[in-house]
Amino acid sequence: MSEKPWTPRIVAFFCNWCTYTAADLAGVSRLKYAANARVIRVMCSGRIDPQFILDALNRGADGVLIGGCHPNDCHYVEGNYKMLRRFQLLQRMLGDMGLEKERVRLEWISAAEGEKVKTVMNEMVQTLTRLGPLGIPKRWDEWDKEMTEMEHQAGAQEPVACNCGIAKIKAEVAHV
Amino acid sequence: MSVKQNGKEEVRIGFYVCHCGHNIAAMVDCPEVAKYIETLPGVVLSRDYKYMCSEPGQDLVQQDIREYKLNRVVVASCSPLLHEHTFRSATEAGGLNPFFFHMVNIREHNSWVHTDRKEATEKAKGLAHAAIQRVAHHKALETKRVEINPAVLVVGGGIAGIHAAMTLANAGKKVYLVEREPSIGGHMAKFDKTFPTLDCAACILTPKMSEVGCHPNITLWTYSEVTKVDGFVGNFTIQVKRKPRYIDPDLCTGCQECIPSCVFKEPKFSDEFNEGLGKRKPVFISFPQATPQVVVIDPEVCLNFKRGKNPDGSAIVSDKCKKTCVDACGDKKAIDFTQKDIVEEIKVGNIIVATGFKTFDAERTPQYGYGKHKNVYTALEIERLVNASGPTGGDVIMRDGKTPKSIGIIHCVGSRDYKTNKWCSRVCCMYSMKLAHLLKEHTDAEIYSFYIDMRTPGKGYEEFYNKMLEEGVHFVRGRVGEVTDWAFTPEEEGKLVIRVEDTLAGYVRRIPVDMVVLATGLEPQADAQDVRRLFNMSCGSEGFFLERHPKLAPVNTFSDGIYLAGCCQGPKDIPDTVAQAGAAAAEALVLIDRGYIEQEPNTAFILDEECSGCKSCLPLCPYTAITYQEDRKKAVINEALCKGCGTCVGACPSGSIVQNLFDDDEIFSEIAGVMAYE
Amino acid sequence: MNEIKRTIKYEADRVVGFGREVMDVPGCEKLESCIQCGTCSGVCPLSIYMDYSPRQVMALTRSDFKNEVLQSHTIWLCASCYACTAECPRQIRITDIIYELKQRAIKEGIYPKHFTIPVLAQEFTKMAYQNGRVTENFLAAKLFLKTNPKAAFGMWRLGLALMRTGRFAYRVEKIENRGELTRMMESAKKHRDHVFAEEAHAIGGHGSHQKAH
Amino acid sequence: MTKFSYYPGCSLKGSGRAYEESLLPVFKSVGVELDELKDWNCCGATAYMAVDEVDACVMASRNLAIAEKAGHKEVVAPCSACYLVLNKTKHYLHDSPAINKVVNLALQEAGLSYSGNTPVRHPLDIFIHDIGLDAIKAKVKKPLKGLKVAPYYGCQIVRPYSTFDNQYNPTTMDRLLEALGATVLDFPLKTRCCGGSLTGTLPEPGLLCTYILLKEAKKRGADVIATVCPLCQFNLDGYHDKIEARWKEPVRIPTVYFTQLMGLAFGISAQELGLQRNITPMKPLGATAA
Amino acid sequence: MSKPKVAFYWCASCGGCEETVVDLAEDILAVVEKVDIVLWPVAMDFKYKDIEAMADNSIFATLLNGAIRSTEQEEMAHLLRRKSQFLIAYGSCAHTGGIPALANQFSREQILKFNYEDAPSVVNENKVRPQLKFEEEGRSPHLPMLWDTVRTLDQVVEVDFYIPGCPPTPKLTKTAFDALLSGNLPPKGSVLAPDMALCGECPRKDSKPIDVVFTGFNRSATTILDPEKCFLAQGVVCMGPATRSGCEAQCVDGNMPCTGCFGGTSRVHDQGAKMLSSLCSNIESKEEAGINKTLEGIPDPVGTFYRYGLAKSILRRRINPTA
Repeated sequence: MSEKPWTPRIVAFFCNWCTYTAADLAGVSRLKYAANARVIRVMCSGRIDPQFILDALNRGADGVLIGGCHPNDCHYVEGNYKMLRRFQLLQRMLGDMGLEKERVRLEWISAAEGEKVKTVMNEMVQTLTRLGPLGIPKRWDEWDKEMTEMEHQAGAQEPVACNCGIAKIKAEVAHV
Repeated sequence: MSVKQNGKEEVRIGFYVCHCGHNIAAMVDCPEVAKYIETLPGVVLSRDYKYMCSEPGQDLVQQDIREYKLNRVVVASCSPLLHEHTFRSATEAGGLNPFFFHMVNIREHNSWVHTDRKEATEKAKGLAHAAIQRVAHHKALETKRVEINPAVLVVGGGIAGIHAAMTLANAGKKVYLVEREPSIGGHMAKFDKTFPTLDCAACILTPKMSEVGCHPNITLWTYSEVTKVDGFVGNFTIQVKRKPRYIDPDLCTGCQECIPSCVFKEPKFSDEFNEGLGKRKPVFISFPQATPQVVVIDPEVCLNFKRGKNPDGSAIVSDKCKKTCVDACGDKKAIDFTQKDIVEEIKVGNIIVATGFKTFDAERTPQYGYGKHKNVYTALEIERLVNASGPTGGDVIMRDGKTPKSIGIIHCVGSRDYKTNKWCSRVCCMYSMKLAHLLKEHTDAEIYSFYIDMRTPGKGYEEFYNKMLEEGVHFVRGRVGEVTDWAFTPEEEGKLVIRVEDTLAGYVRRIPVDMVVLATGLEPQADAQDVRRLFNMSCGSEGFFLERHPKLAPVNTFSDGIYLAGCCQGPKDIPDTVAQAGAAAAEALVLIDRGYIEQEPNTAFILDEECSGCKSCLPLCPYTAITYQEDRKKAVINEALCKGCGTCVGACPSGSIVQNLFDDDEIFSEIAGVMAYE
Repeated sequence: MNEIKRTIKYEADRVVGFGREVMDVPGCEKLESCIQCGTCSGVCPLSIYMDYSPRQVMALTRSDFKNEVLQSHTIWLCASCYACTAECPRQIRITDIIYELKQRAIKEGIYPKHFTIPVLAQEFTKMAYQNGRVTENFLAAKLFLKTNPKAAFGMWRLGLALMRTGRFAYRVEKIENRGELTRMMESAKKHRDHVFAEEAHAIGGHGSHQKAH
Repeated sequence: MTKFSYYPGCSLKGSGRAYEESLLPVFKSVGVELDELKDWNCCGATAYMAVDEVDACVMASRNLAIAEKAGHKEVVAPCSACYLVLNKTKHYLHDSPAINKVVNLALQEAGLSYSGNTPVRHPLDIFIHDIGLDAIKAKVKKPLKGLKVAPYYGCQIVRPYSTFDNQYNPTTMDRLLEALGATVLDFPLKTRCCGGSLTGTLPEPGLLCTYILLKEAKKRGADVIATVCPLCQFNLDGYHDKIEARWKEPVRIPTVYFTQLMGLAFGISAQELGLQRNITPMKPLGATAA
Repeated sequence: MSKPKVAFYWCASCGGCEETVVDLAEDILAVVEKVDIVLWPVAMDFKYKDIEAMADNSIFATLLNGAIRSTEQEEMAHLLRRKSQFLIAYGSCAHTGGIPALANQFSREQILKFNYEDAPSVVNENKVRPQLKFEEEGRSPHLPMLWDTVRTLDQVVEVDFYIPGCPPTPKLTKTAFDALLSGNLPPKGSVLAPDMALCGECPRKDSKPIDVVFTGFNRSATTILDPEKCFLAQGVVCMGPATRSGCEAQCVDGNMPCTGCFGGTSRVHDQGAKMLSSLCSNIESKEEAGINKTLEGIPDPVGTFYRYGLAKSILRRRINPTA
C-alpha cells in the first residue's frame, strides 16, 4: 500500500455486549464512517490487557481505541471499571514514553449507540491524522541503523587536530 | 501450503468469504480477499461464495473439511452475533470440533459502514488475516450444559404479560406474574373499544384476566414489584416485594361492603384508573372487573394512617378513624392494618419482561394548552370519558359541564417531535380515528382530525380510515401550531381556536372548537432505566428495551433467558403485542422443553503449576469464582461460576490465567494479523 | 390576477444544486429532515399574507426552485419573530434559512420590484456601516423617498406626533471612531472567503462538521 | 453598587428614548449602575442579518469587544432586537469557527479582541434574578393598585436564545408587575409578534399584527400594555389612527415600558420617566383605579 | 583432552555481576578446575587480538553481562558470539537491559548534554564533549560511539541462555554451570531460573489477605515498613507478583519490596504492563478522579515498572525523545 497516502491505522478492542453490538447496529443502520479501524472482539473490556495495547502500537498502530459498556452497565458487573483504572495509568505512562495521550482512547458505548461508534471513529481518525504517523516499526528501522552504520560514519570521519585537549565536537554533534 | 503448529499438529485452514448477495460484494472485492488469504501459511483452500449461511454454503464447508482434511475453518461474512452458531454447527457437522471455527465480521463492521471499495477490501483482508493467524491457536473445547428451571417469571400484567403467562401456564409450566398496580389489565383495561374492529376492550380482556386469576399454574402477585434478580439463564433467583394492601386476599370475598361503609361518605380522592376524571375513596377497587377482586386501602389518604407507617409498611394505627370498614367486613376479618411489606424469593429459569409504556405528558407541549384550557383532553382521558363504566357513565361531558359540538383531535402530540419524542408512536393515527368515531357516536359533534401523515399499516386499518372519511370526519393534513382561547372573529368567541396550515388546501386556517383531544404518544416507563439494570438489559436511545436483533431475535434480549413482550420494547398495537407475547412465551418454552442450555466454553482457568499464589486475582471476580486454597497456596477458578469475562486473565501479573476462546496467544496473533496487512 | 397561468413545473425550472447549497450553510442543514408538517406556517403570524407558506418555501428550497423562492414575498414578510424556529418539530432553524434566502435574493438582486423591505435592509445597512448608528426617522425618510414618496406623505401625522413627543431626531447619530469600524468591515471582506474555504477544508473528511446553532 | 455595561442601541437614543429615561433611574434606585459602552455602534438589528450575516456579526462583535475591554463582565441590552442580535452573534462566534476567525481578524484591526464570555442580558432578567422581587417590593412607594396591565414580551427576548424565561409562557414581567401592586391580566398574545419593521414597510400585514394585540388587550380590559422593546412600543403606540381607520374599531390603549411602571411605583415623576412621550398617553395613576 | 574454555565479559554494567562470580567463593575453585578461563577482564589481563586469534566456537561458554550501548560493546558481542558455542546473557543488563536501559527514556544528545554540560557537578565552560577521533602526538586514538538506544544482548546477537538477576545469585550461576558442563540443558533460549512469580517463594506470602484493594500507594522510601507483612498489603508497590522467582526473595528479607530484576515469566511479553494491569485492577475507586488520586502514589510508572526491563519491554524506548 506504499503508493497510497498515509492514513492512520487503528486497532480497536470492543466488548462483546455493548460496543461490539453498537458497531453492529451502526452497520445495520448503514451509518458511514472511516475504514481505518480494525476491531478485535473481547467478551468484556476487563479482558483487555495493557500488553495488547502496547503490542498493537508496537506493531504499527497509530492509535488504539477501547470500547466498553457505560459505568453501571457492564454485562459482567464491573469489568469496565477495571479497564478504566488500567487505562488511567497506562495513558500517563505512554505520555512518559513520548506518546500523545490522544493516541489511546477509552469510550463507553452502549449497544444502542451506533451513532456514537460513528462519531468516535471519525473523531479519532481526525485526531490521529492531525498527530501524524506513530509508525513504531518504521522508527526502529531508523534507530537500528546506528548499530552498524554509525561505526562506519565514525571511521569515515576526518580526524581533527587536538589543540591542548579541547576537543572539537562538531563531528560528534553532526550526526547526533 | 500448511504449517506445523506447536510441534505436533499440522494446521490446515479452510477460508471462506461470503458475498452475502450484494451486501458485502458491493463494497468488498471478495475474490481478491480470497486470493490474498490463499497465500497465507496454513491456508489449504480459500473460496468466495454467494451465500455462506445458505444450505449449500454450509455443505460446502462440510465437504471441504472431509475432502481437504481441514482442521480449522474461517468464514468472513456477517456479525458473529448473527451466524457464529450456524457455522460452528457446520464445522461440527463436518466432523471437527466446532471451536476450530472462527468468524470475521466484514458486513456490519465493514461493507455496510464504508464507502470506499478499496479501503473496505483492504480492511476485509486485514481482518481475515487476523482470523487466519488466530484460528491456528484454537483448541478443541466442550460446551457445558446448564439445567433449566422450568418456572417462568412474567413481569407486568398488561395484555402482553397476561397473554404470555396464559400461554406458558396452558403449556403446563409454572408462572409467576408480577404486577405493580392493584389489578392486572394494564392500559387495555382502560380502553373503551379497540381499533379497527371496534370490539369492546373489556369484553375481550376481562375473561383472560379472570382466567389468569384462577389458573392453577399461575401465581399472581399484584401491587408487587421485582426488587432483585440474581443468577443467569436457567437459574435465576428473584426477589419480589409485595406492598401491603391492608386486606388479606385469602379472607376477602370481594363483597366490597367496606367501600360504602367508609367514613368518607363521598369519594373525594383522584381516581388513577379514570385518569383523575373521577373520584374514589381511601378504600377502593380500581374498576369493576379488577383482578384480583380484592379491595385496596390507600395509606396516603386513609385516616388510620394519619400517624404514618412503620418502616415495614404497617400502619401506626391511629384512633382518628371509626374504622367503619372493619365493622362492615365483619367476621371475614379481611381488613388488616398491621399488614407489612412481604419479600418473596423465587427461582425461575426464564423471565419475560412486559412492563409496558407510559403515555406522553401533554403539558410538555404547552402550545396546545393542556392544563391551561380545561376543555383540552388527552386521548386516554377520552377513553374513560366515552366508557360506559367511566366517570360519566359514557356521556361526553366536558370539564365545564357542556357537551361539545365541535372537537379537534391533534395527532402526533409527543411523537415525531425532536423537542419531545422523535419516534412515531404507531398507534395514535388509529386510536385517534377510533376516538373520532366514538365521539361522533356519543355527541354527533363535528370532528376535525389534524395529522401529519396518516399511518394505517395493518389488517383492516386502511379500511377503517376510509370508514371515517365516509362518516364525515374532517381530516386536515397539518401539524397544529397552537391552541388558544383568544377570538379574532365573532364565531371564535368563547371557543378554543386551533391555528394550523391545511397543507393540502394550501391555506392557514383558524378553526374554533369546543373540545381539543391530544393524541399523546407512547414513551418508556419512567423507571425503564432501573428495570433495565435490574434485568441487565440494554435500552435503545429512546429508552425502550433493546431486542437482541431487530429482525431475527425480536423478543430476545442480550441476556439469555430474558425476553421482551409488548410496548416496553417499543410502541405497538394490541395485535402485535399479543403476537409478541406469544413469541416470547415460545422462546421460553424452547429452553424449558429442551431442559438445558449449552454455555459458551469461554471460561478462564489457572495454570496450577505456574500460579504463585499472589492473590491479585481474588478480589477481581464479580462472581467469586476464584478461591484461594490455603493448603496448596494457589488460586483456583470454579468453572461453574465463571462467566468468562476474562478480567482476571487480563490482570494476572505472571500470565498464569488463561481463557478459552480469548487466550493471550489468540489475541496477540489477532493483533499481529490486523497489523501484518498494510 | 385573473389571467390563466400555467402552473406545471419542468425540471428545467429547477436550479439544481440550490437546495444543497443552502443546506450546506451552517445552521441551515436540518432542512434536510423537514417533514412538511406545516407547523411553521401554523405559528407564523404573517403566513396569512404570504404567497408561499413558510412550509412551501422549505419544500421549494429543498427541491431547487431557486427563482420561485427568491422572488417570493414570503421571505420579505418574515418579521423574524422566530416562532417557527422555536416550534419546528424537526428543530429546523427556519428563520435563519429565511435570512439566508434574503441574503441570496439581495446578492442576486432578484427580489420583487418596488418592495420596500429589501431596500430598507440595504439602506439600514449602509447607514449603520457609514455612521455606525442608525437614526430612525432619517432612515425612514430615505426609504420612502426611494420607494414611494406618497407613502411618506401618508406618514406626516406620525412624524408630527413624534416631534410633539420629542421622539424625533433632528441630526444624524454617528459614532466617533468611524474609521475603526470601516477598517473592521474591510478586513472582514478581505479575509472571509479564504477563511471559510480553509475551515470547510479542515472540517471535511469523514468528520461530522461543525454547525452554527 | 453593582455595575453593568450598558448597550442602549439606536432606538433608545431615538424614538425609544423614554425607555432609557425610565430605565436608568429605576436601575439606580435598586442600586445598579449602568455605564454606557464607549462609542458603541449599531448592533445591525435584523436588517443587517438579512443582508450579510458575517458583516452583521463583525459589526455586533465590536460592541461585545468594547464591553470586554470595559471590564464589567455583563452587558445589559434593553432593546429586544439588540438583545437578540448580540446573543445570536455570540452563538455564531461559538458555533462557527469560520465566522469566529473572520471576526477576530476584524477586531484586531481595531486593536480589540473578544474571548466569547460576556453575557448579554435583558433588564427583566436582572431585575428578577439578580435584584429579586423582595428588593423591588421594598422600593415600591406608590403601589399600582387596580391598574390592569397586559404584559407584552414580544418575540425576540424569549425566542430563540433567551434562557431566563419560558418561551411559551414567560412570567418574569408578570411577577415583576404584581410585585408593583398591579393587576396582571392573562394575556395569551404576550409573545406574539407586533409586526416589527413591517408596520413601516408593508402597513397591511404589519398593522394587522399590531391591531390584533391592541384589540385583545382592550377586550381583556387592560388599562395599559407593558412592553420591553422600543419597536414594540413604537408599533403599539404610534399607529392607532391608521389602525382605527383601517379596521373601523377603537383600539386606543396606552403602551408603556415596564420600566416606566416601575418608576411610577417607585414614586418617580411621570415627567422624569418620559411618559409624556407617549402618543396615546397613559392616564395618571389615581384615575385608573376608579 | 583440554578443559572447556570459559569467558567472562562485561559491557554496560556496574560490575556487580563480576562480584557474583567471585561470590561463588569456594565453588569457584570447583568451576576453575573444570574449566579454563580464557577471558575475564575484571580479573586478568588480555588483548583484543588474543580473542580474535582464537578459532571460532573455540570458547565453550561466554557469560556476558551488561547491556549493549556502544559500538565497541556491539563489536565485542559479535566477536564473542563468533568464538563461543554458548553465549549466555548474564544478569539483568544483558538479559533485559537493566538499569542502563532507563537511558532509553532520553536521547543520546540529552544524556551527553546533561553529563558534560548541565549536571550540577560539571564544570565545563567550553562545553567540551568526547570526540570519536583525534590526533595527538602522531597517535590517533578513537573512542567508541555511544548509542541512542540501549539494547539487550539478544537484541544484538543470538543468545543461548539467560541467567537473570541484578546480580544473579551464586546459586543460580552454579546450577547454570553444572547444567552446561553436564550437558543436560533446557531448550535454547530458556531463562535459567524458575518460571513462577516471586510470591511463590516469598516468606511473606501468607501475610497477604485475599482481598487487598488499593486506595493509595506508599513509597518504600517514605514509609515505615512492617517487616512481616506483604508489601502490597501495606500499599507498597512490590514487583514480586510479576517477577520471576529464583532470587530467594533476598530483597524482601532485607525488608525491601521486589523491584523486578529477574524480569517477567515466560508467559508475559511485558512485565511492566502486567504489573500495572494487576495493580490498577485492584484499585478501589470507580471514578476517574478517585482513581487518579490513588495513582498519585506512583509518580514514575516507567521507573517503577521497568526499572530493569525497559530495553526488553514492548516499546523498548521513548518514542519522541525530544517531545
